[in-house]
Amino acid sequence: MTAMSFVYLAAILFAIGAAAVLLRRNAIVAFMGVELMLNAANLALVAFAHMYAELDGQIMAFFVLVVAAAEVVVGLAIIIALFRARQTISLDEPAELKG
Amino acid sequence: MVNEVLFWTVALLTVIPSLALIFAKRPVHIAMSIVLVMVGLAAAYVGMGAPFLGMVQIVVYTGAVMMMFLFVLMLVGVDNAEDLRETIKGQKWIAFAAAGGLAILLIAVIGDATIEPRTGDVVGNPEEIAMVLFSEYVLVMEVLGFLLITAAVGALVLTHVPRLTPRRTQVELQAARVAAGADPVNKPMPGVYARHNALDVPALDPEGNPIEDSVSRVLEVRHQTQDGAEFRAQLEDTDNPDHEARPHGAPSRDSDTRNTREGEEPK
Amino acid sequence: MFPYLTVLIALPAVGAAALWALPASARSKARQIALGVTVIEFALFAVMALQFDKADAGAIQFSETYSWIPQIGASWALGVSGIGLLMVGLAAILVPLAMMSGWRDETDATRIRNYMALVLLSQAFMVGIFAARDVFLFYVLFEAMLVPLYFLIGGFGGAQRRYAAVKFLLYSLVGGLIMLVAVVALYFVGPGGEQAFLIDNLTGIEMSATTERLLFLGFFIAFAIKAPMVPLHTWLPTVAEEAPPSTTALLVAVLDKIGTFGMITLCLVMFPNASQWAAPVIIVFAVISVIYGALLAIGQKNMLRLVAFTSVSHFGVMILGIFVFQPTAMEGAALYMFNHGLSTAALFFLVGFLIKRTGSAELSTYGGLQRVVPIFAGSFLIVGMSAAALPGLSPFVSEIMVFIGAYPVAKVAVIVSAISVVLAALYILLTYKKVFTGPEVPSLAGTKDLSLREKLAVWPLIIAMLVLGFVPGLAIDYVSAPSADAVAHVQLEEANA
Amino acid sequence: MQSLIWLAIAIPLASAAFLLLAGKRADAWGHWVGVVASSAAFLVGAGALLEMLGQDAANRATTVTLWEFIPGSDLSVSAGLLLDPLSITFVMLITFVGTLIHLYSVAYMEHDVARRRFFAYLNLFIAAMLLLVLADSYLLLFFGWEGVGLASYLLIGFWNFKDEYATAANKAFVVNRIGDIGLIIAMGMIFAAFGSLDFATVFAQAPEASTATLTGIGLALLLAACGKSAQFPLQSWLGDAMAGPTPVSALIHAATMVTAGVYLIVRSAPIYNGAPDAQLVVAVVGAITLLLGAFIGMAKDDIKKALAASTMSQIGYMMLAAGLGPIGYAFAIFHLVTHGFFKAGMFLGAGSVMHAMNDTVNMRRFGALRGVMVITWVTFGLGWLAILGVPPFSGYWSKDKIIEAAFVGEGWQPWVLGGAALVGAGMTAFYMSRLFFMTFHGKARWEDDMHPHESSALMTVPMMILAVGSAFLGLFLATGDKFTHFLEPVTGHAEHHDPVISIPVIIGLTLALVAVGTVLAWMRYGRADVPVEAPAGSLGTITARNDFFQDSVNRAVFQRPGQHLTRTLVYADATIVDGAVNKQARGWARLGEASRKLQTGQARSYAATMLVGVIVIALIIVVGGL
Repeated sequence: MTAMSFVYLAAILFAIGAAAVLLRRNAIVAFMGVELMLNAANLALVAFAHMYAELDGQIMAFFVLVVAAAEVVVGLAIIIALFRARQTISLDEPAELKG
Repeated sequence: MVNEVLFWTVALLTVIPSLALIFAKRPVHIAMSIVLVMVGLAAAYVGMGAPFLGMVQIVVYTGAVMMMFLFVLMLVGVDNAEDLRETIKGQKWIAFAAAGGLAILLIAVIGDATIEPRTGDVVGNPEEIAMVLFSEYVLVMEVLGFLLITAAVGALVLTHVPRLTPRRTQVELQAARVAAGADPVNKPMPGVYARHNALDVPALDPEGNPIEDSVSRVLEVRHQTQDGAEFRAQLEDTDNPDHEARPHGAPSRDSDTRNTREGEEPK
Repeated sequence: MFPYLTVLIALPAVGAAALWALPASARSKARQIALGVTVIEFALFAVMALQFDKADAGAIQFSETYSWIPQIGASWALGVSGIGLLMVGLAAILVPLAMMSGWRDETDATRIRNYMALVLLSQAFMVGIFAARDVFLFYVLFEAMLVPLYFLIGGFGGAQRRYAAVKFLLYSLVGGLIMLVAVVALYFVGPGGEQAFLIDNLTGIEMSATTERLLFLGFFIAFAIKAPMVPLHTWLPTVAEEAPPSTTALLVAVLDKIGTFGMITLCLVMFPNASQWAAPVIIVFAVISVIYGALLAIGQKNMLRLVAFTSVSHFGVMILGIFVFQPTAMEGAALYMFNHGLSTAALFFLVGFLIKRTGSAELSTYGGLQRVVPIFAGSFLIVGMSAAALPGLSPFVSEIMVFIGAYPVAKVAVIVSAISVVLAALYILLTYKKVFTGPEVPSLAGTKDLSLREKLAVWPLIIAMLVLGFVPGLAIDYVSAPSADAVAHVQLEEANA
Repeated sequence: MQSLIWLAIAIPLASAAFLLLAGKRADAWGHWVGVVASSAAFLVGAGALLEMLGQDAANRATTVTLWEFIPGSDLSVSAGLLLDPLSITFVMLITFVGTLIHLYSVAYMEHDVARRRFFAYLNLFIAAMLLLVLADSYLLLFFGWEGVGLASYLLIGFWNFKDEYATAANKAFVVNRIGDIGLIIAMGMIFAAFGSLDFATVFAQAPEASTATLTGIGLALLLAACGKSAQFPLQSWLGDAMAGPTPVSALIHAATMVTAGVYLIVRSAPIYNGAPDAQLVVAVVGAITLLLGAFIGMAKDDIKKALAASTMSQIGYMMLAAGLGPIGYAFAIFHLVTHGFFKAGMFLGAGSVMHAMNDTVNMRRFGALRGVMVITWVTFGLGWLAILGVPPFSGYWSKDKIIEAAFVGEGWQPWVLGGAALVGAGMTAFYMSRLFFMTFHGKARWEDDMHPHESSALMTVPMMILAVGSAFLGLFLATGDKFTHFLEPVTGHAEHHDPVISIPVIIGLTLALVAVGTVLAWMRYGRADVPVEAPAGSLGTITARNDFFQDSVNRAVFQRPGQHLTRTLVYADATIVDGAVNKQARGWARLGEASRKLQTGQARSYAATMLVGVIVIALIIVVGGL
C-alpha cells in the first residue's frame, strides 16, 4: 500500500464532488461539492509530495487551501446576496443566463 | 507511516460521508458530513508527512470554512429539506455518467502512470514549510495576501445592503402622521372632570359626550372600560333635572362597537 | 518632390474633419466649403497630371514610400501609373460634380454638413486606394472606405436605405474578409521584412501553384464583388434604388472601379499564373454579366435599378477586356474604367434630377417629357447613348477596343458579348421612349428644365465624353503603357511556364 | 481641295452643334445655316472631285490623316479620310441630293415649331454619312455608320410625341444595331487576321488570307449591310421608318443611308473577291430582297410605304450586283447613284403630294392629281420612267446592266439570280405604275376638305433638278462607260463575260416584262376605278400588305420570347440570385436562433457541459497520446 492509493482515493472524491455540483440545486451544497473537489486535488498533491519526497506538493496544497478559503468567502457572500435578491438559493432559479 | 490501516480508515472516513453530498437531504447534515471528510483528509496529510498541512486543514476547513457554511445555512434557513427529484431532463444521467466517466478516466490514467517514488522522508513541519514558503515562494505568499484581502473586501461589498431611500427624520414622520389624519393634539386624560379619575372611564368632551380614545387601549381590549354615559347621567341628575326626559341609553352605544377602532376587527 | 498624392488624400480628409468641427452657426456654409475643398483638390490634381510624364506612363510616378507599421511590413507607399492617374482623376472630377448634383438633396443644415463631410472622406479614401502601392495600405483603405459609404447610403437614402446599407456592407465585408486572409497569407509567402507589403516586392515571387491560386481567388472575389460581377451583383441594384443618386453615382462610377483596378494592378501583377489559370472561367462569367446585366436592365421598371444593371453589363465588358490578356483589350478595359465613370455618373445625376422633380423613379409614371424639358431630354439622350456606346462618345472607343482586342483569343465570348450592343440600344431607347416621347402626361406639364447648377454638374461630363470620344488618344496615351506592361507580365509568366 | 475634304464633315457637324445649342434665338434663320452648311460640304466635295479628275486614274486615291485616333500599342487607328473615286461618288451624291433636300425642307417643314432641330439633325446626318464614306478604316467607318443610325433614329422619331413614331424610331435603331454586331465581329476578325483596321493594310493583305477567314469576314460584313440597307432578314424597320418627315425618307431612307450597306460591300471588294461563298450569299440575299420588296410594293396603299418597299427592292438589286463580284460592283454603285436621284425625286414628289393633301398618305384617296400638280406630275413621272428602266432614262442604264451581269456565271446561279432580277423588273414596273396611276391618274377620290395645289418653288425646284438627274444622269455617266472606268481603281477591272443568254434577248425580255407590268397596272389602276376602301384581296395581297408578316414573325420569334426571358430573369435575379444571398443570411439567423436555445440558462447544465468538455479533451489527450 503506497501513497498511490491516496491518489486513487482523490480521484474518487473528485468524481463525487463533481457529481454533487451537477446534481444539487442547493447552491450551498453544490459549493460544498466544489470544496470536496479542491480537497481531492489537495490530497493528490500531498500524496505526490510524499512520493517524491519534496515539499513543493505540500506548498502547492497550502496555496490551494488559501485560495479555497478566499473563494469560499466570496462564494458564500454571493450566495447571500443571491438569497437577498431572490429569497432562494436554488441554482435553477436564476435564468438570466438564458440566451 | 503509510499503512493499510491508515488508508482504509481515511478512505472510509472520506468516501462514505462525502456520498452525503449526493444523497442527503438536509444541508446541515451534509455540512457535518463534510467536516468529517475534512478531518479524514487531515489525518491522511499527517500520515503522509505533512503534519503542518494536516493541522491547517483542520483549522481552516473544519474550523473556519465549514463553520462559515453552517452560518450561511442558518442565515438562509436551516430547516429546508431539499427535494432531490431532478428538474432538468436528463441531468441525473449526464451527471452520473460524467462523474463516473471522470472517475474511470482518472483511475485509468493513474493506473497507467509510472512513478518512481524517491526514497527519503520529508516531513512538512512548520519550520520546513516556512523555509520554503518564505524563500522560494515569497512572492506567491504576498500575492495570496492580496488575494485574501481582496476576498474579504469583496465579501463585504457583496453582502452590504445599500440604503435605497434616504433616511426619514422625525419631522417627516410627524408630518406624514398628521397627513394621514392623526389627531395633532394630546389625547385627553381619562376620567370625568375631577369627580372621577378612574382610568377605565372615558373623558367627556365639553358637550358631555364621552371621548372613547381617552381610555387606554389595553383596557378596551380587555373589555374593562366603563360607559361614560352613566356618569354623565349622574351629572345631569344633579345639575339639570330637565334632562331626565331623555331616554336612558340613547346616546350610549353598545360597548363592543364603541370599543372597536376604525378599521380594526373586534377581537 | 512635392508629395502630391499624400496631399491629395489629406486635403479632403482634413476638409471633412473641418466640416465636423464647424460651429453650428457656420453650418449653412458647409456645402460651399466642401465644394471649395474639392475644387482645390481638382486643381491640385490638374497640376499633378501636367507633371506626369506621359512618355513613361507605365512606370509608377509620384512615388512616396514611408515606413508605416514596420513590424508587420506595412508602408505608406503611394504612386500612380497612367491607369492610376486616370482613376485618381476620375475621383477628383466626379466628387465636385456629385456634390453639385446633390446640392439640394438635403435641407437640414446638420444633415448637409454630414453629407458633405462623408463625401469628402470617401474622396480621400478613393484617392488613397487608387494610389496605394502597398497591399496592406490598399486593404486598409479598401475596408475603411465602407464606413463613409455605409453612412451615406444608410443615412441619406430612400425608405429601405438601411436594408440597402447593410446589404452593401455585408457584401463588401465578405469580400474584404476573404481578401484579408489573402493579405495575411501574402506576408508569409512574400519576402517579409519591413516593406513586406510593397507591391513591387510582391511581384514575381516564387510560390506553389496552389498557393498562388488561392491567393488570387482571395483577392479576385473581393474585386468581383466590388466590380459587380454576376452572380455577386445583387447588392448594386438595391443600393442604387435606395441611396441618393449622387452617392450611387460616386459608388458606381469611381468606387466600383476599385474592383477592376485591383484586378489589373494586384491580381495580374502578383499572381500571373493564377490569372492565366482562372481566365477561362472569369471570361465566361464576364460574358454572362454582359448579357445578363443588359437583359435585366431591359426588364427593370425602376430607373435607378436600370442604370445599375447597365453598369453590371459594362463591368462585364471591362472584366472580359482584362482577362483575355491582350494589349488592345486591356487598354480598352482600362479606358472603359474611366469612360464608364463619366457616362454612368452623368446618367445617375440625370435620373436623380428627374426623381427630384417628380419624386418617382418608376418608368411608368413618365411620358412625353421631351416637349416639356427639351434640354433635359437632349442631355439624357446623349448620356444614354454614351451608355449604349455610341461612337463619338468616349465609352464607344473603350468598348470597341475590348471587343476587337479580345476577338483573336476569345471569339465566342466576343460574339456573345456583342449582342449587348443591341440590348444596350434597347434599354436606353426604351427608357428614353417611356420617359420623354409619346403623348405628354398632364401631371408632368410643369416640370422644369435643367437648372444652371444641374447643367454645371452634367455638361462637363458630356463635354469630356465628346472630347474623349473624338480624340480618345488623350486618354489612351495614359493607359497604353501600363496595360501593355500588365499583359506582358502575364504572358511572360506563361512563357516561363 | 482634297486635303481639305475634312471640312465637308466638319462644317455640317459644327452647324448641327450650333443649331442644337443656339436655342430659340436661331429659330427664325437657323434652317438657312443648315442649308449653307450642306451646300458648303457640296462645294468642298465638288472641289475635291475636280481636283481628282485632274489626276491620273491610278493616283486618284488620297489619304488625309487628321490625327491619331487610337494610338494603342497593338491596335492603332488614325482618324484618316480616304478620298478615292468610290468615296467621292458618294460625297457628291450625299451632298448634292442632301443640299436639295435641305432646300426642299425649308418649305416642307415651314410650319413645324422644331424646324431648327430638324436641320440640326439633317446636318448631323450629312456629317455622319460623309464620315462613313470617307473613312479610311473600318473603325472610322463604324463611327459614321453609327452616326447615321443615330441621325436616322432622331429623324424618324422627329415627331415622337406620337407613340408609334417613337416606336418606329426605336425599331430602326435596334434593327440597325443587330447589323452592327456583324460589323463589330467583322472588325474583330479583321484585327485577328490582319492586325489592323485600315483599308489600305487590310486590302493589301487580303489576297493572302485564307478563304475561310475571308468568308467569315464577308458574312459578318453582310450582316451589317443587311441591317443598314434593310435587306432580308433585317428589312422590317424600313417601312416603319416612313414615320419620319418625308424629306428624311427621301434623303436617308432612299438615297443615302440605306445604301451604306452596298457601299460597305463594294468597299470591301478585296475581301469578297477572295470569298466566293460570301459573294453568293450576298447575291442571294439581294435577290430575295428585291423580290420581297417588289412583292410588298405591289400591295401597299400608303404611298410612302410603297416607295419604301421599292427602295428595299432596288437596294436588293444593288446587293445582287455587289454579290456578283467585280463585274457587278461598278453597276451596283451606278444603280445606287441613279436610284439616289430618281428615288429621292419621287419621295420629294410624294412629299409634295402629301403637302397638298393634308398629309394623307393613302393612295386610294388620291387620283387625278395630274391636273392640279403639274410640276410634281412631270418630275415624278420622270422618276417613274427611270425606275421602270425605260430607255433612255437613268434607271435603264444601271438596272439593265445589273440584270445582264446577273445572267453571267455557271450552273444554276445565273438562271436563278438573273431570273429574279428579270422578274423583279416586271414587278417593279407594275407596282411603280400602280403607284403613279393611283396618285396622278384616274378619278379624284379626294376627301371633301382637300384642296390640292402645287407646292412652292422652294419645293419644286429641287424636285425639278432631281428629275433632270433621273432623266439624263444615267445616259451621261453610261456614255463610254465613263462611270465604270472612273470606279475601276476601286472596284477592279472586270473581264468581259458573256451572259448565259445573249444581251439583246435580255434587254428585250426586260423591256417586255416592264411593258406587261405597266399595262397591267394601267388596266387595274389607271383606267378602272380604284375603290376607296381597300378590297379584301387575295392571300398574296394580304401577305404583301402585311410585309410578309415580318413584324408578327419578329414578335413571335424575338420580341415575345425576349420579353419572357427578361421577365423571367428579373424574377430569377430577385428570387434565385438575390434570394440565395438573402436565404443564406436567413439561414445564419436561424442557426443563431437554434444555438440560442442551447443557452438554457441552467447553471447546472452549463456545468455538465463543461465537465463533459473536460472529459472529452482529456480523452483526446490521453487516447491521442498528445
